[in-house]
Amino acid sequence: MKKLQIKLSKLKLDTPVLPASGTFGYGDELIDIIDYQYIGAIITKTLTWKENAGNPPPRIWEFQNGLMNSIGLQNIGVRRFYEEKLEILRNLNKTLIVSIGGKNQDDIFKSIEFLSNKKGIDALELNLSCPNIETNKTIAENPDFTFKMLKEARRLTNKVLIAKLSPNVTDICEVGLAAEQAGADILSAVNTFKGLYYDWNREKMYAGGVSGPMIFPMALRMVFELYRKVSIPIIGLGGINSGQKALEMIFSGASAVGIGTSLVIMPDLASRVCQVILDYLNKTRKNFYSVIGSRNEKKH
Amino acid sequence: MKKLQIKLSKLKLDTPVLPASGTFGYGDELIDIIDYQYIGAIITKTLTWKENAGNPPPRIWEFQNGLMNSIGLQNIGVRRFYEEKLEILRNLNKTLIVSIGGKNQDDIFKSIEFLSNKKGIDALELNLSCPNIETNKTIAENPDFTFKMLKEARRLTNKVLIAKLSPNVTDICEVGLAAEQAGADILSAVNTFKGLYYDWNREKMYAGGVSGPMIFPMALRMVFELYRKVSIPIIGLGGINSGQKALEMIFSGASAVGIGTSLVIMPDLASRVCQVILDYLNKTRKNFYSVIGSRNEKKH
Amino acid sequence: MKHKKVRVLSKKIFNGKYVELFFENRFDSIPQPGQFVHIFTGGAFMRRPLSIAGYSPEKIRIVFQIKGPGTKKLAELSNGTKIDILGPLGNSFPGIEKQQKIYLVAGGIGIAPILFVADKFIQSGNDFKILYGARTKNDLLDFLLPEGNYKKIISTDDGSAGEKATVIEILTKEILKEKPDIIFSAGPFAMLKSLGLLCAKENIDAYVSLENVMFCGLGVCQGCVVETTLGYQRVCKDGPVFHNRLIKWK
Amino acid sequence: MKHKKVRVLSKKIFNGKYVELFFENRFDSIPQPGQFVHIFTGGAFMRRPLSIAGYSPEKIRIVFQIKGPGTKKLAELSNGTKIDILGPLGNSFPGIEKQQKIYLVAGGIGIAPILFVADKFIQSGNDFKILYGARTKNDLLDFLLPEGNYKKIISTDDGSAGEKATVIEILTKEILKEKPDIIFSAGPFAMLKSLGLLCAKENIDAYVSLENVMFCGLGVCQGCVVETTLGYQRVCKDGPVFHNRLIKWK
Ligand SMILES: Cc1cc2nc3c(=O)[nH]c(=O)nc-3n(C[C@H](O)[C@H](O)[C@H](O)COP(=O)(O)OP(=O)(O)OC[C@H]3O[C@@H](n4cnc5c(N)ncnc54)[C@H](O)[C@@H]3O)c2cc1C
Ligand SMILES: Cc1cc2nc3c(=O)[nH]c(=O)nc-3n(C[C@H](O)[C@H](O)[C@H](O)COP(=O)(O)OP(=O)(O)OC[C@H]3O[C@@H](n4cnc5c(N)ncnc54)[C@H](O)[C@@H]3O)c2cc1C
Ligand SMILES: Cc1cc2nc3c(=O)[nH]c(=O)nc-3n(C[C@H](O)[C@H](O)[C@H](O)COP(=O)(O)O)c2cc1C
Ligand SMILES: Cc1cc2nc3c(=O)[nH]c(=O)nc-3n(C[C@H](O)[C@H](O)[C@H](O)COP(=O)(O)O)c2cc1C
Ligand code: FES
Ligand code: FES
Repeated sequence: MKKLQIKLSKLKLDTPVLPASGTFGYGDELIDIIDYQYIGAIITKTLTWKENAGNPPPRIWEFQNGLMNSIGLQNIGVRRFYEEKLEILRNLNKTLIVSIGGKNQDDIFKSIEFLSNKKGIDALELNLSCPNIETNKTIAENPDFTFKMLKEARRLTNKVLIAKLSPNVTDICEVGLAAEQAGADILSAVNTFKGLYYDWNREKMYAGGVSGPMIFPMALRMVFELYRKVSIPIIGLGGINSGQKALEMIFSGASAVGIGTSLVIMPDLASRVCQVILDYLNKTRKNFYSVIGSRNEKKH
Repeated sequence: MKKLQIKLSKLKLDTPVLPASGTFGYGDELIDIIDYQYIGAIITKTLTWKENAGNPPPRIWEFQNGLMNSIGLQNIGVRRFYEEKLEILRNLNKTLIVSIGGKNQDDIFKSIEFLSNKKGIDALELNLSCPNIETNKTIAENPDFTFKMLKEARRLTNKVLIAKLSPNVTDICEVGLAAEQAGADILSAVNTFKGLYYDWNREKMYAGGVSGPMIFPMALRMVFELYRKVSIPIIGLGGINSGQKALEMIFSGASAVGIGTSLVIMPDLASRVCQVILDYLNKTRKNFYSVIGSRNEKKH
Repeated sequence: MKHKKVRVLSKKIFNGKYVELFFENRFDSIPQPGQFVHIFTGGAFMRRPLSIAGYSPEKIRIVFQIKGPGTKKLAELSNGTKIDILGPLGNSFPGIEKQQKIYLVAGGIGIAPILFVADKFIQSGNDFKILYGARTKNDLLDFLLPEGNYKKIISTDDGSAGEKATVIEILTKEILKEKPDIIFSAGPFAMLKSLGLLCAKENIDAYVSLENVMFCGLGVCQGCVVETTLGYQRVCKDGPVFHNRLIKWK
Repeated sequence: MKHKKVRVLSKKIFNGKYVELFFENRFDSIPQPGQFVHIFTGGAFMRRPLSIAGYSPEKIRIVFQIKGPGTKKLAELSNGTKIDILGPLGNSFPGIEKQQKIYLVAGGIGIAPILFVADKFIQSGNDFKILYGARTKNDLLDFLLPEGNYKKIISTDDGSAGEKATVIEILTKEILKEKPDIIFSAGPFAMLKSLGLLCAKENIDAYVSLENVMFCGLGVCQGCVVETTLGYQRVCKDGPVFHNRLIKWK
């Protein structure tokens, strides 16, 4: 396992395999489900400034090879998180990434400011791309908006800043570059795809975000494109459900991988992915860093 | 079957179930595979001005619930099509839609001009969105570009003009509206999603367009959004593999549906879809037109 | 760890539609009535939650209805196959005092968790009454109930066995005769709602086991919430057992 | 219509890896050696192409190796199950004159279409020689060849049956002895390539049955092309049988 300890920007990760925000609770709830030694860091669900009730149910719809969710960022808010959770998480002795989001920029900035001086938090991931909050364009769908958001965030905190990108864009590189130029340390790509589900019993359309194996080829492509254009490291995620797919993401240009949907369904996936990566490194006698982007090339 | 005869803009369709361009050859090859009475029209693969060799193989990659292709518009070109195929197609006595595309606008305009005065062609579908031809943005990824293309196409032909949109955009409505304003009669949504596949044997990444059931929730969402904004009819396609999914597309706002990938795999799907639509109309005592967009609402 | 691979030990199928299945007990803790397992069936993308319907140190019982792809695949498993489960998950029916008058009310396949409750009460020597309704004779699984000295009232929608009545109609009559202190119930949502409203009116404490589509089953995705007077609560973690007054029935 | 649902009639599995399966002949036309069926297996998203390995008015034979999810699922089918097929598809090996010296050269599971060719030649009274190579004894299916008065040379990579040689090595030797007029061949790409280059050099007409991933199998998607001197040609429609000189071997 030692061999998988890596640095991602300034973050020390026990392994390059991370859970994905929103599928790992506040970070401590899966202690008796997942062996935490195999995950690189803890990542919280997206927190908003104020406690948030989320969307009315139903919130989950199943497909043959993935699912759609419309949780609507239900969470206890940044303050309660600090008061009730941070201490517990700190004691887990893992790198801690806190995901931040919200309906308006001011709230996001308040959250960043509030968390900025709290010990035990190693990085803030800005969820720029949650498609469930606003019906129209989200921050991550617009490079200028993204630039401004990251610029101000950078001013407010010295913590490692991760910009989480949306796949629902014409050109993810534009947005990724904007985040990089504004001072983001790491990109996380991608969030869920906008989808729609028709419920024949309720006779109703439901909108939400699609995740799981069905989005993998699209996510892989986006990480591939990003890697060519940006210089900061990328956490690649979207549909990973095996060690092979994790490696493919890394070949494409990801410096670490995130697993959301499939880690929830198969809690031992993190350990299996670590094993596959280790085996690959041993077999090819390569070190982890040299594998990043090894089937791609920088174009700048 | 009479009940399913509809008008789509000025086109008379035997049923609202259409094949999708590129999966139906030049239109006559599946006579001993599919019962043509169940399809609403014939649609050709995308033709380019000059004969086109297409991309080097491999060209097809399989997923659990869909596939990726990178055919690269292999076709015999507009002239040979006219000389070798049009007569045969005319004799099939079905509405004929010819798909037009190419690497540059001038070639597309030449094709439109050439086909414009040919009898037996009822509509031209402009493939604005083929993601395999240009590595960078395609016409359908830019509303201005789309507007200009359609404007000129409109000037060149009186035939029914269908604009086929790409799903690889931040806001498909912008592009759809641009096409409408420039004079498109019908929108077709959507083409394939940009994807990437890693081949472990060849140790190579392949880029292509993803289709089949895995893209359905995203395609459904896009047709839903489009319907709210545009006034011209929409052919909804992307991942339809059952009568139920076809109906969902129609509920969302499609006036007709296209089936590509799944019709190839299950050649009797068109007849099954027709049957499901008929059963639904009979059971609910509705007429077809009243079902279009019935789980959606116009927002303009 | 609550994540286990366990062997199927035996299986019985009733009327081609209902399945009683035993698998190895490899749980780290003793399961309580009301708790469930979240099973990777292989037949569908997500896991499927199923109530624990009985327990011994050697084996765990589940009882389920074949509904869709997930339960269909489960029903096809042969003995010895390993299945991937998470459990025991969720809260459980509350403990009770000896003297209390208890009704167990089950509708349809809601009998599954109630079987386990009945086991427990027989073991602990509690007295109780079971009201159990199903559609038809062929949907009744009362032969799976433990032997004991309790009262049992069976009803079916079509009268093919027991009384021709819904279990709620039976409950209404029984309450008139003798008001229970507490009710434990499981069944379809519409039935639980009627029961919840009835018990609120009659001022009876009722605990209901709710169902919902579940993604994680572990409390981390917030996917399975129901509306309660405390806001949205997770069926998988805050439930599946809720006090009837907590639920906003609608 | 070439789209049929046909019943599986019988099935044999050899060494857990190879399958001979017969299904109802409901074809509209008489299949020719080299043609294939495109089968919806249920195990994978796309259909799977398999050569027709034999034909009678009542039944069609296929012979295949269990490789991945598609062929695995096919191998599990029980008699009476209906499978969804398209066929007969593709072109076929060309007709030949009686006096010609014919070699049939099969590598591995490439024996499948060759079985059908052999049947035909025995029926038509043509004389021929079969060269058939496989990895090991356990990969040899020569017992599926028809009885007849032809010459048969078996080889295996490990020498566990027949000569220890590749089928190309055997072919090279045989050509030295007696040059055939025409060769019909099927097998892995690398073998066909060697054969193609050899025959080009020796000026022998060879027809090879190529494989490729196929989506439609019907000639409409352009997905299965190979590079030829005529440009890209579709294996499913222009092939699967090609003259060796047509292919750009690389
Ligand atoms: C805590 C809990 C305990 C349960 N215990 C039992 C039990 O002991 N015995 C039993 O027969 N059933 C039980 N259920 C219901 C059981 O989970 C569903 O019948 C099963 O998930 C259906 O899956 P399927 O693939 O067979 O059918 P599907 O086709 O997926 O579903 C059939 C119907 O069940 C609903 N459903 C689908 N997934 C779920 C889900 N995850 N949770 C609830 N409903 C769902 C669907 O909306 C649909 O109406 C329980 C559910 C919960 C939440
Ligand atoms: C015209 C034709 C005739 C064939 N006849 C026979 C036959 O008679 N007997 C036999 O055993 N095999 C035959 N094959 C090969 C057979 O189609 C593949 O072995 C089968 O598709 C593998 O599917 P799978 O799901 O079991 O394995 P997969 O895991 O899908 O594939 C295993 C290997 O086969 C390759 N493959 C996958 N799909 C195809 C495809 N559609 N075409 C070709 N290769 C593919 C893959 O790239 C992989 O290397 C034929 C192929 C063609 C094109
Ligand atoms: C139930 C659910 C809830 C999610 N919630 C969040 C969230 O709160 N914040 C966020 O940035 N992403 C959220 N996501 C997106 C995931 O973090 C991830 O980007 C996406 O699901 C793609 O990865 P996957 O296919 O491995 O799940 C959520 C995903 C799911 C399935
Ligand atoms: C093999 C293949 C070839 C295609 N070729 C074309 C094409 O030439 N022109 C075009 O407009 N769309 C083409 N498409 C896209 C389809 O027409 C359709 O828009 C897309 O596949 C989504 O529908 P589906 O999921 O039903 O296949 C092609 C799709 C496939 C799978
Ligand atoms: S199913 Fe995830 S919180 Fe209940
Ligand atoms: S597989 Fe479609 S053309 Fe051959």
